[in-house]
Amino acid sequence: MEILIVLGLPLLGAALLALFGARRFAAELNAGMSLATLIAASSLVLRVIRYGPMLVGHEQFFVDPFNVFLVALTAFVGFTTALFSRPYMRIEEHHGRLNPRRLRLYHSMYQLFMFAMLLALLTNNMGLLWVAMEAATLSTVLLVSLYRTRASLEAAWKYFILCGVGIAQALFGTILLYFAAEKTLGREGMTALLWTHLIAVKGQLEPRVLGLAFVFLLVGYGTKVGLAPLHNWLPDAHAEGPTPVSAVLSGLLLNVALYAVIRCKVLVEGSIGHLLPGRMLMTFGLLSAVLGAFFIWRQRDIKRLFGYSSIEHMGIITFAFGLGGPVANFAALLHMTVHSLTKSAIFFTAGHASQTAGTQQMDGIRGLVGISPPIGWGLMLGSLAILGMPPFGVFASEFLILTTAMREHPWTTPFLLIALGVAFAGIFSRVQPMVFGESDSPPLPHSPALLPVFVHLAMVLTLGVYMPAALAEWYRAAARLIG
Amino acid sequence: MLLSANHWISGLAETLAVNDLHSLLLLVAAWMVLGFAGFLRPHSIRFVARFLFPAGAVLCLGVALLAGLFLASGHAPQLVVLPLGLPDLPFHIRLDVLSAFFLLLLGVAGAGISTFAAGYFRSGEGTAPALLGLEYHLFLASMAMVILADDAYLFMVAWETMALSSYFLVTSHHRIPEIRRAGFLYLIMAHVGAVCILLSFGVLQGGSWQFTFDAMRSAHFTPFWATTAFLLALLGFGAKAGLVPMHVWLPEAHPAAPSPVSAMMSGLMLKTAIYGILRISFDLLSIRFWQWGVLLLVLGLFSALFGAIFAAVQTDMKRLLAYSSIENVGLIFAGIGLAILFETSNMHLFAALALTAALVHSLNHALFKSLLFLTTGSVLHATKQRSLGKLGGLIRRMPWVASLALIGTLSIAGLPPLNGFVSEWLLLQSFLFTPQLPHAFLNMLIPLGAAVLALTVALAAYVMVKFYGVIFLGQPREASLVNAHDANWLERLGLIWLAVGCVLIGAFPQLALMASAPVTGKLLGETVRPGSTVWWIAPIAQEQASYSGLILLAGILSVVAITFVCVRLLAHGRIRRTDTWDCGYPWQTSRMQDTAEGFGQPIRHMFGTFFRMERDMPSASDTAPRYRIYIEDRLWRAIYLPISRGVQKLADGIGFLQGGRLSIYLLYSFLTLLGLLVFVL
Amino acid sequence: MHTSQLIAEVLRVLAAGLLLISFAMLSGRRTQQLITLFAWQGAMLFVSTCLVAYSSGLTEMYYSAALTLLLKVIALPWILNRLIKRLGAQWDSEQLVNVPTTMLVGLVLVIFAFGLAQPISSMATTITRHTLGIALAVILLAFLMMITRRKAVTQVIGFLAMENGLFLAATSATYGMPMVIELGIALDLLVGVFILGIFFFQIREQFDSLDLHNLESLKED
Amino acid sequence: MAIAIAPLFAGWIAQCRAWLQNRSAPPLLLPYRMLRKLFLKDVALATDASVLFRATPYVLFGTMVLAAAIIPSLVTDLPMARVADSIALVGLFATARVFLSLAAMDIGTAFGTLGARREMMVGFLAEPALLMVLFNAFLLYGSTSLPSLVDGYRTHPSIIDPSVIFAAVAFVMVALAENARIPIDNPSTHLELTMIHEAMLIEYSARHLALVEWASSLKLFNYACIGFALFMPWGIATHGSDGAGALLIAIAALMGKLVIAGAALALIESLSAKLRIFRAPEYLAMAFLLAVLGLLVHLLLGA
Repeated sequence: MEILIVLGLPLLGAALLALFGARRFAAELNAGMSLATLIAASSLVLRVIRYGPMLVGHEQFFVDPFNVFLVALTAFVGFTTALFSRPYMRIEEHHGRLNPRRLRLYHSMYQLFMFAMLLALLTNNMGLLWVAMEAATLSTVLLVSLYRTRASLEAAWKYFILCGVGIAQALFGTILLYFAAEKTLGREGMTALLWTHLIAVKGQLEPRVLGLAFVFLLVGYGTKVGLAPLHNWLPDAHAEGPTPVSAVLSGLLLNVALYAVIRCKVLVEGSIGHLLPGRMLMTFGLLSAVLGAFFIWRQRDIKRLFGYSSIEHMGIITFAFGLGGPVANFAALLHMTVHSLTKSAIFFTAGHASQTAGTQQMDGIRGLVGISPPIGWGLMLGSLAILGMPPFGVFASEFLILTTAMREHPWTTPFLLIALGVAFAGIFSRVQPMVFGESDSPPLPHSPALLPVFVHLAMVLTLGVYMPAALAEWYRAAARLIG
Repeated sequence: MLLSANHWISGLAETLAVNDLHSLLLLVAAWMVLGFAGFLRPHSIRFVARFLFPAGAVLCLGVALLAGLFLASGHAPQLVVLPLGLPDLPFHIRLDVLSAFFLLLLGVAGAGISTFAAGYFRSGEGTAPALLGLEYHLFLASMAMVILADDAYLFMVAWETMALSSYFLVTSHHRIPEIRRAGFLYLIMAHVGAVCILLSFGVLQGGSWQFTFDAMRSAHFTPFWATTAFLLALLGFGAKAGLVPMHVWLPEAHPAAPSPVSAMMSGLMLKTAIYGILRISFDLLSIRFWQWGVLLLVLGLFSALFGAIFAAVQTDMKRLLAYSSIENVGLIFAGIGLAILFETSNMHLFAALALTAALVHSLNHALFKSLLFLTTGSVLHATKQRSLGKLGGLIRRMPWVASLALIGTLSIAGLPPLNGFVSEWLLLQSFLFTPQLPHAFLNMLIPLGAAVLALTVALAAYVMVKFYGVIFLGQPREASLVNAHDANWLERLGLIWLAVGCVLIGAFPQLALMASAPVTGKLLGETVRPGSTVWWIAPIAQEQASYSGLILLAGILSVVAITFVCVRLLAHGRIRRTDTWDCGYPWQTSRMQDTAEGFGQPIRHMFGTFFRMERDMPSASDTAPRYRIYIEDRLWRAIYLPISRGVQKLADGIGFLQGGRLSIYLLYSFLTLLGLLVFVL
Repeated sequence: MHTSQLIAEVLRVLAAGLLLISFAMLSGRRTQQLITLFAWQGAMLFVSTCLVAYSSGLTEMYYSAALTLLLKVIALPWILNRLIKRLGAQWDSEQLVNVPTTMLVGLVLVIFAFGLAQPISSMATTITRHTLGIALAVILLAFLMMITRRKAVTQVIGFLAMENGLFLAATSATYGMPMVIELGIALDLLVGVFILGIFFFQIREQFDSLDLHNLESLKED
Repeated sequence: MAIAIAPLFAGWIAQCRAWLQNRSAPPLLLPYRMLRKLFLKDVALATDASVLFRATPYVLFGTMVLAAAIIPSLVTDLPMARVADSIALVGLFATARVFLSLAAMDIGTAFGTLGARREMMVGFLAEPALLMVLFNAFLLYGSTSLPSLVDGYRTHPSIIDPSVIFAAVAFVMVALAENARIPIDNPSTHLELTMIHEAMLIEYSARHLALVEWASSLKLFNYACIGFALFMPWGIATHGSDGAGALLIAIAALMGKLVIAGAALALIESLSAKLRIFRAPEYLAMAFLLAVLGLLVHLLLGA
């Protein structure tokens, strides 16, 4: 039941905002709906904690340890982003970059996007998963092109085409999957697409078909994860879309896409064994991490910078999943969580920073601690967190990943070392002068509402030094699930 | 006398040290509390500096006391597990003799520094007071936690927190670009080093997925893995300790920081790296190889010589001290190397001697280097000058600082009867015994090592004469120096504390030896005897070598006194004050004194190959001649510039991947698809 | 038995036709002509789906066939035609990168696809199983077409052709996906095209041309 | 005892030099008269001389006396002998040197600082060489405390050990350098640009000067005694031998050795010419090298 509510609320919100999106209270409504979703999601979580995994709606929807915490995370970040976007988009409107019509589009699409992601997470049906991913793409395409500037249009176009093509590959993969499963599970009632059934019979599925299917699924969903060399849409979309959108893209969409990839991996591994998919994921991960790091080094635009850092981190997570085993999977899940929290927080601050400076070019942003301490320190701490500085949680996961890699595949550690080092130098050498140093512009009269930023950072910090038992239990269960 | 005191202390310890790990943790927590307490009145320097810092100093004393008692009591290690950290890996905390020794060091030196800092920080300098206090006390606490940590995760967390807090302290004057650059360099070196240490732990956990140090102790390794772990650890800790060639950040960051912070980084933070290398190579790793010892020895001696030479040519007083830190760390590493060398060839007594030398030198360095950095702080406040070329004659303006700095100078120059000499004496002693090693060619090598050591020690004296003479003696080189003021009483108190420490260890080396004896006993199962009687130390054997700081000190003082009295009795004490004899050239000005550059000139002349020099000599006809010299570290160009250039090149090179053409992007994914298909085919 | 034999023959012919059409699209220059080809492809797909439905006696296949007819033969071509008329883009043609080489690459792709699909289709039970290779080939050719195109509209047509290939794969390999999924896919496709339509106009008003060189400003410089 | 003899030794050397340069020799006791004269004068002190400047002479004198008390010039079981071994002794000399150079820099004349710099330069090259010499001795007799060296020598005398010879040569070179003799420095010059030791004393007068001069003659004497203890410890009374008789022998031996040494020193000085200051490092490096060679030779030949 909760599941349906969780899915229904954002859909309702989309409908409402499609009607009233242009009104003054639209932003509040948006936040309100997101809050409601969050509450529903948390009640779902509580229920799962109490009664364990559940399967509803003719087995179409299900919750297991793997997706439940992602649902909670998605709902939470969705809510905080809505909170952040309320004042932010208002200022944008003052600057005349947006008008009420576009705001309506923005709000309804935002809710639709949340719906699509939650659907993708909660569905038990691989076909539905595909549909949801496509829907997520479509809704965000319009969000990315919200400003209607040449740049944003171009970014949105590239995003649409690349992800569309990718998604098409994923569909072919799904078809192959169905083709393989239908032999063992038969056609009646599309059980052959239901994850719960597939996982039960994964041992008997035809290896060759599954191998082929995995390639298409990996390329398809991997494009949305932003794995190099399929990543090219990502920096453009992050840089040109409105900041809240960049935040949810980095913080949530990538996670969901990765979730899809991992679901497929689990299935495929059941039939063709760990070696092949593991190696593929590790290769993609390392490549993305290293490439992302070197791209970071050459950035001038603050949002592009952190877009590339998302690529790098997604690479690290994928690599960890590729490593496999309880520890690495645990670390990867943890990293998914802390990355989305930290990265969205960074995008919040980056958005305010570029708003106050009037440019996204990092040379134009100087001495933020002087202008507005919350922004400055938010950016500094956020960057340090994302760079894996303890006691922030990112360090915890990187600690586990690196030690595991050193143990299992020592040859990968040099690449990781390079990636981390270069990324550190790249990001920090840009952030330091932005935060510190002299600035000619006067201090802000009132500091912007950065509560979400510090809430996120506080959570990341806590995860670094103390992890609630329940959360740890989820992670462990999910890690076991992924195997 | 001392021995009985020792008994008495241990008796007291019995009663007190039962649960002193808990009390230690409380003290550390109290530091954090102090740090955050600053935000009660964030902008009041009086509250933060004059009240919180002294409190921190008291806590330091507490830490030192507890650690000392633990050492004296000879208790078994104490363990605590906190309900924090990763789910499967709660924070393990352990107090054993090794950590106790370094805590002692931390507490003793930290107390002095904090006291000084209380008087040092003025309002309106760099960061807001509250923030400063927070970073400062976080720094202290994290160092203590590094020393106390008993699992890899807590260790790394504390380690990086230490790096982070110190980074913020370094950049507290962040409006100056050079300081930002220094901070950046420091942080990135620290981070890369930390990743190396982390990887080393990754090897050490030996597939047992338990990152506690106990698990690592019990794990067994093939020589290859053990060496890998050791080398990674060496990279990481060497980068923190400023071992050549990972030293480049050190001469940038230490001068950039406010002086108490420089003192802490140089005096205390470097020691955590020493602690780390000891912990890993002697405690966690069950096997060692003599090649490691050779490696450490060579690196250490090279760093020592390198540091001394560069210190001799510096013109910035804090840079000079920073380089001298490199030198001292090098000496310590050499000692550790010798210890490994002896230990692997089953000469545990000599190993203990070498290790003792290293430990005692760490302690001494913590004392006198902090002392000197703090004095530079006072000089900086009094004169606003950091360049040696603009100082001089301060002994008349600031007698307190000058006299205390003299003690520091003498002890860092390794002169009897002060503490610097003690550790260098021990180190030389341990060098003397190396020829009994089984490896023949090592025996050939070691005398050269000893020679380098001797040269370094002598150079250190040269450097320090330059340091002290140019700053405090002679004529003021700038007119502004006449209104330099002496340090305030809090600063004096801190300086005095450290100076007393120097003299005390100089006079009673037994104290230091007794402190380090349990450590060597634990790590090597062998300790050097502090000496048959309390009067002098004879680590190996009475008739082989012995030294008594106390009698030497007393002797010098008494003879001086006697002579003085006699002279007074014999000769009349008439004194005629006259001008300085100008050699018949009355137009001398204070600018004509020998400058810092001039003082370094012989070294430049002799060791010219070590550095890149750019000089512009004024022509003979030049009416307003300016002589400028710019000295650079060759290693910077040899190693670091190429790396950064390479990264830059690569980054430029891969730009085309994001060429902006959609068709190309599609091509990428197409090719990826085909490639993977071929792969599964 | 005899009829099914016949049907199988016809299906093969149709599949071959699809392949031929995608080659034609690969070399086609004028937008108008591409749309027509796309419509023909849809039509063939429709026919083959109907045949499969008949032979397998699955009613839901008829639905999907109808869906194909509506969407791919009637709706999309119509929308696209209106679009390019409104944009005045129906007559504009584009020069391609060296058609013969493209053809050659296409051939290689087809061989590759067949090789890839051979083992799988051998294990399929459907009467259309041999067309799986063709479906894969169609997909890859459409991909190639998207790579070689310079204009937004033609690129989109390539995208739609790829959907055709997917559909063919679905029918040939497994008698089609479950209905819900088919609907979902169809809906997404429709919405996608709709959004594309919006895009075309926005791009037009921003860049006053649908040429893709304009969309090459965002890059690492 | 040593305090009394030292100036005499200095005078003796001066006399020999004079003879060798066939000048009319100054009387043997001239240094004493000199000291007396200086003590009677009253001090001319530069206006801004600090406490350090005035304390230094006493410190110098003190350290030297202490050193003299440590070196077994006559008997090996000295009360102070255990206090400091030879390394500590080197340390003592270093202390003296550092104080002297600091004092020289105190006034802040160009000459003072110049002298200090040169002195330190010579010092930091000579000190390691001296240490190496001591290492040699250690390798031979397995100890760094001079008395046990002497005793060790007594147990197995070996004079023609090559390493000993190397060491001895090195030691002589170091001794020359350290005591401001030709070829490094010239005790009797006041030509500004060449002087080292004198440049540092340039501001001292009267009793301070007296103490400094006395200290430096003591230093010379000490070096001589170290040399004796290391390389020709004949006749020094050890534990075994009983008091008075041995002591007399020892005194006689010491006198003899001093006479010879002084003559030799004077001979060297008048034979060799003073080096340019920049050649000094080479000269000292030579000594250093010799000492290290001594070590290596010893290890190679495995004595």
